[in-house]
Amino acid sequence: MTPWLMAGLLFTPLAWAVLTLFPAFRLGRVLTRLGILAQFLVAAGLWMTVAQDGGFYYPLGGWKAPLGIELRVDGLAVTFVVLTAVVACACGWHAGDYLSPETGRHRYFWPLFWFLWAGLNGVWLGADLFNLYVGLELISLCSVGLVALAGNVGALRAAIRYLLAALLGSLAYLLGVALIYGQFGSLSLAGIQALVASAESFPGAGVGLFIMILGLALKTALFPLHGWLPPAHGIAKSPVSALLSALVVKASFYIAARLWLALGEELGSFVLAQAVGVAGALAVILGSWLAFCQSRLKQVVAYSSVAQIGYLFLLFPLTFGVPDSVVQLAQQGIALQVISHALAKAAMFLAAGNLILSVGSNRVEALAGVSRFLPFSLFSFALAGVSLMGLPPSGGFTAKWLLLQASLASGQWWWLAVLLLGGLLSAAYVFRIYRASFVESRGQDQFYHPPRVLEAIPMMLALMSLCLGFVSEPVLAVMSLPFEEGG
Amino acid sequence: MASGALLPVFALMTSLLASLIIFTLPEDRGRVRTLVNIGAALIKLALVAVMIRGVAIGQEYLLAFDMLPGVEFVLRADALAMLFAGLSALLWLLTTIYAIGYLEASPNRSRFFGFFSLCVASTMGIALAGNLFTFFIFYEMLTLSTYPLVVHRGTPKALRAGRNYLIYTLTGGAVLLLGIVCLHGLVGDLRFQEGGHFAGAGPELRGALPWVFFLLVSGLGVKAALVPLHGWLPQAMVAPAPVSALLHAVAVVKAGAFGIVRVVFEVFGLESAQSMGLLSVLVVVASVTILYGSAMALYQVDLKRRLAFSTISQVSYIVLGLCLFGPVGAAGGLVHLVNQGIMKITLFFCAGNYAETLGAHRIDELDGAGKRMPGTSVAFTIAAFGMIGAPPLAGFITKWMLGIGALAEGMDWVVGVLILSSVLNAAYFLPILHRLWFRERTTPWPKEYRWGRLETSVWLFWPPLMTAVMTMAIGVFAAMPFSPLAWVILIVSREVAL
Amino acid sequence: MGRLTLVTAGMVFSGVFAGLAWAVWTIAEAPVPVSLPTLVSENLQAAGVEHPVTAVLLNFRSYDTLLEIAVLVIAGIAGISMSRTRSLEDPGLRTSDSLLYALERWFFPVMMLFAGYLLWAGSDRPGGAFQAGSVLAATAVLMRLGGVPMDFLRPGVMLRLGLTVGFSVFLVVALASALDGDVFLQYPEVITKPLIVLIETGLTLSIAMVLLALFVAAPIDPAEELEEGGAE
Amino acid sequence: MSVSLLYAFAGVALCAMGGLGFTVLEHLLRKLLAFNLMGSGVFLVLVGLAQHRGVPDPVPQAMVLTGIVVTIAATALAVVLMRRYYHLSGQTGLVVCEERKEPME
Repeated sequence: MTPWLMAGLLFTPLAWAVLTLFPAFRLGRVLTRLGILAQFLVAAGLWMTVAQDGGFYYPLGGWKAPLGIELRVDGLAVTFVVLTAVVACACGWHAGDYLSPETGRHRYFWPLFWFLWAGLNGVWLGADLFNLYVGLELISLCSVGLVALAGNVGALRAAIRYLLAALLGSLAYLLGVALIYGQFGSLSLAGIQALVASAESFPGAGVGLFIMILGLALKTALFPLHGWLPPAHGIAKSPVSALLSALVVKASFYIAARLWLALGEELGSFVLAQAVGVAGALAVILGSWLAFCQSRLKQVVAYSSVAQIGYLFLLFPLTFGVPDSVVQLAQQGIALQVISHALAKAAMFLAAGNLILSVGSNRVEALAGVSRFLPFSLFSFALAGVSLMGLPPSGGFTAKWLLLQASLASGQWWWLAVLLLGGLLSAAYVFRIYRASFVESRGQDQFYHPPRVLEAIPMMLALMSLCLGFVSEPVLAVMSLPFEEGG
Repeated sequence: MASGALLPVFALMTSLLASLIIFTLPEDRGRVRTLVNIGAALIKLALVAVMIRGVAIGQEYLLAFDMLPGVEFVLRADALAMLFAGLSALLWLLTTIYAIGYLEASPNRSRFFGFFSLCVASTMGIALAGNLFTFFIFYEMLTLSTYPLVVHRGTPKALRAGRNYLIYTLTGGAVLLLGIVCLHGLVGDLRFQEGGHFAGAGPELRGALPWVFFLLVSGLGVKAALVPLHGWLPQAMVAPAPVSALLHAVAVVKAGAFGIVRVVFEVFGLESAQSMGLLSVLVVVASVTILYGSAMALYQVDLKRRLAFSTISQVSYIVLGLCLFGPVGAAGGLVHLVNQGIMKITLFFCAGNYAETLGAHRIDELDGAGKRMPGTSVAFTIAAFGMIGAPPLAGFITKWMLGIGALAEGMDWVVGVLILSSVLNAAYFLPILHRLWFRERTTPWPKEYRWGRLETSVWLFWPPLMTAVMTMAIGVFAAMPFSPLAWVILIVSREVAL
Repeated sequence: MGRLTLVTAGMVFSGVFAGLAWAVWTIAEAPVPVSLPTLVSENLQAAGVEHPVTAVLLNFRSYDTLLEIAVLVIAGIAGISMSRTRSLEDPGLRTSDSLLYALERWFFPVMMLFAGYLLWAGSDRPGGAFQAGSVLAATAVLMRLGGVPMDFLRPGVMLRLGLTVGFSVFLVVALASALDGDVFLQYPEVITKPLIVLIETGLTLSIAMVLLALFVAAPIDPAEELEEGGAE
Repeated sequence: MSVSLLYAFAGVALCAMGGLGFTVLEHLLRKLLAFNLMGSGVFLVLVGLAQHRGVPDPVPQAMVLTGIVVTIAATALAVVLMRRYYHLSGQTGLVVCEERKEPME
């Protein structure tokens, strides 16, 4: 059963990428929807397998690490695989109705979409440093292609900026891989982790880890390396923005986090951990502030991503030199934050796209009086906002709670202020949009109701992020399943 | 015990579902909306009644599961919860009826009633929350669901008020969250428990606990409008009258006060809070708030603003009662939770009636309104006398209990505060009554509507009268079983008798 | 660009150089705990090809190569999504110089042959799909610049087929190995070599096609309105 | 110190130079060339550092091959995007006045 699931997971998106390259947009849509269903089942099946039997290593081609490439199939990885399935499913379905079939280049959305999915799955399961590099590049090129699909000058400029940043980040990562391979002669993360645990010190590899984290931070748009993100996410078509914000930036963060958790304790340093944390804190505060200042709806959401990404990097200080119980708390908090942000941000971008479609403008003031039409999308937007603000009962809240607990228990109380202040600032920009919709002004009869499907999808995502809080315990339980080493 | 676990959930769900149904209803389906609204309110009232009976005979309704590792979500119906739940279920019904009449011809009604029900669901959750974590969930939900009600009119003034409301309450929420997390870090997950948890707390805890207490109370104090955290409340008056009524009588302000009650009684415990010297600070804050609110009310010309400052003052009676160290004072404070709710909602209903029927918003526009609207004015008069503390009305019970409690614990100066406050109450209510009944109308009403036989719309006419009757009944029948006072004495006996 | 910025950047990158050089130096001093070359030569027998690099590329770490080809295909797709030219061949570039034309006619077969040799050599000495594909692509680029008619290459199904043929062959082999009951991407031992050659051939074609498509996709004509972005 | 190590140091130098060029140059094609320079530097480090003890190591060689393909794909895509961008806007750099008029998405 397991080989089938693995093959399905890796093979389906790649195969569908090839298949959907040939037909025109509409047939591509049908094919994609079939594929989405298949892929969803596979992801769910794998999740259940791991939930029952625990995690395992899967050697590709029968060659075990360090000679070959092994996939690490553990609770965290399958959780992210399922998350990807959910979000990609929603965005893909939404795109089918959102993108206009008449525009010729839109047909290329499908193959790029499927390649992106394949790359994401590869990254979640990757346990080989170089394989992760290839996966990252695959994701970056897909994302750039998707951003450029919007076709106008602004989109091209954003795409080029994005591409250059992504390439630089990947190259830095690869340089780190080169140093680490030179030091240990192995590419398998688990193998290196075992080697690092020996008593020696490895300053050269430490530099390697630093460069890798730097490169990945650039790809994740950690403040102050965030400049490329808002234009790219703001200008892309809404389903694309949703995919990018929800999943793509998480991929590079995921790699950084896995590296740090495996090697950080030995190769990292307190200063590095705190510095990354401070950058994250600045991202939270300045990102929220910038989001508040934007006049265009999707730019608000894009800057909000910069802010929310900041929270993720609190993982570094909260897992360095602290007791295992705190590491556990921080890990769980960050994982929940990733999941809830992915769901909420995807919902938000899709809803924002619908709203723009409805009022025919992307400016925040154009939303005046929209709430009287009771658009579902506004409601989805607000519900997703609850999660971003970290208010209960959303997943964002439980994540914040765990992080608060972790910072308190680690004695690094200064992160408490960041977490609480960040919540308030995000309330400022979310409510700014909400407030605009309550303004009563005259002459606002033009309102287009998008098709039901388009409205339902963000609503479902938003509800999921909202209810994540209630099921946090079981979700976390799967993530922390025992892992059979060398299985 | 399965049904026992589910009853609190049902009580929550009735208004939650009602809100979801209403959100999906188109604007013009007024009849269905009314049906759903009133039906849900009646069902909820019935459910709460069942639970009250059950709690009285010692049954326990409990639902608990882990939301996070080591953090529980708990819904639990105990005596204190039922006090608040009963109040909100009853007043929800009346306010809904009132609001249907009040908003009869205005736009955005689906939106309004949807959030209105959501707000009541949150209040129910606050009542039934079994630990601070759960309490916080509903506390923040309340903030979110009241915002759309405050800015409902969409005017710049309303939007500004809404912004300030959010700044205050969300900051308060953040402080509260910090307090809860600190407490969790110190002692782990704590369910609310009669008598509190820290009776035998060691010295290492005693160092940190006052800080936690400070965080919790200042977080809750924002909603309870303790001076100096009260700034949002008078501004929030721009909301439609039913919203103000709800905000002041049951939902927001009371949620804060109720939270303080929970923290003092069931987290810290009255005795340990007292022994750590936490309450003597709080009693000063409460007294200052009482006097400040009353004094400020004197200067307001807008009727609703005067009522708002009156609320600031009156809600602090509840806090004051807790801090009197003794069971009698505590009972006085708790019973005021109900009494103030019923009296204040009457006053707001009446204010809304004057505004809707006569177009009168300012106090000097009310000359001779007693003749034009005798029913409303009688209700207003009863409630105002209740507020002042005239026997045998509801307010008298509160002040009597508080006074006795203070004397019993040797805090004579509190009696002075009570008397001074009553004088001030009289000073700002009696001129209104004088205008209502003893002034002649010389000019036409600012904006008059006629409704046929009754002085105002049926929907608007009966709710204030009913609450006025309740104001009297609570006072007169204070000794009956299931009266608020009897119930409060039951609570206090469970809390303090240990 | 201000002088100050330049100086600052120069100093920063001198620092980067120093740091990296120091890291390289310390790493070079330390012993390597794992020796992959030994492992590779021990397992070369089972890999099906004699050349260790090809063995690593197409057997031990074949998943990398699969994704790498996917990256190429993606670049190709993203490229042609930008292109507006109707044909890969541009009549405006056709040469009328008979000498050049004659030279080209002699030159191309030689390059093709060279590409074929590189492909074949890949199994036991340096060479392989990528090298062969690049030579092929270079040939095609020369053909286009030289104006040799290439009507057979139109951006339609054929082009897309060309883009993906290598990737598809790779993928089908990978799936077939899974169908065989073994691990995903594991080749059956008997036919490992033919399979690898098959994959390499497909890859050569696709690599050449992608590179050519990307070369051609860059717009040359004056811009028309935006909505005409798609090929076809 | 072996020749391979010399390669590694040369790679480091290339990386630094490329990085400098990437940050200070405005013209997009120059940026791209700087990026390629950096890429070559990284590949040199990868190969040079891994086999400076004289043992030929096929793994980094294969990785570099893969890396080259990936880099070429990215470079080619970048060139396509840049030419298209130049085509539509007439600009060769990214730094223009940020306030721009665009259609709604």
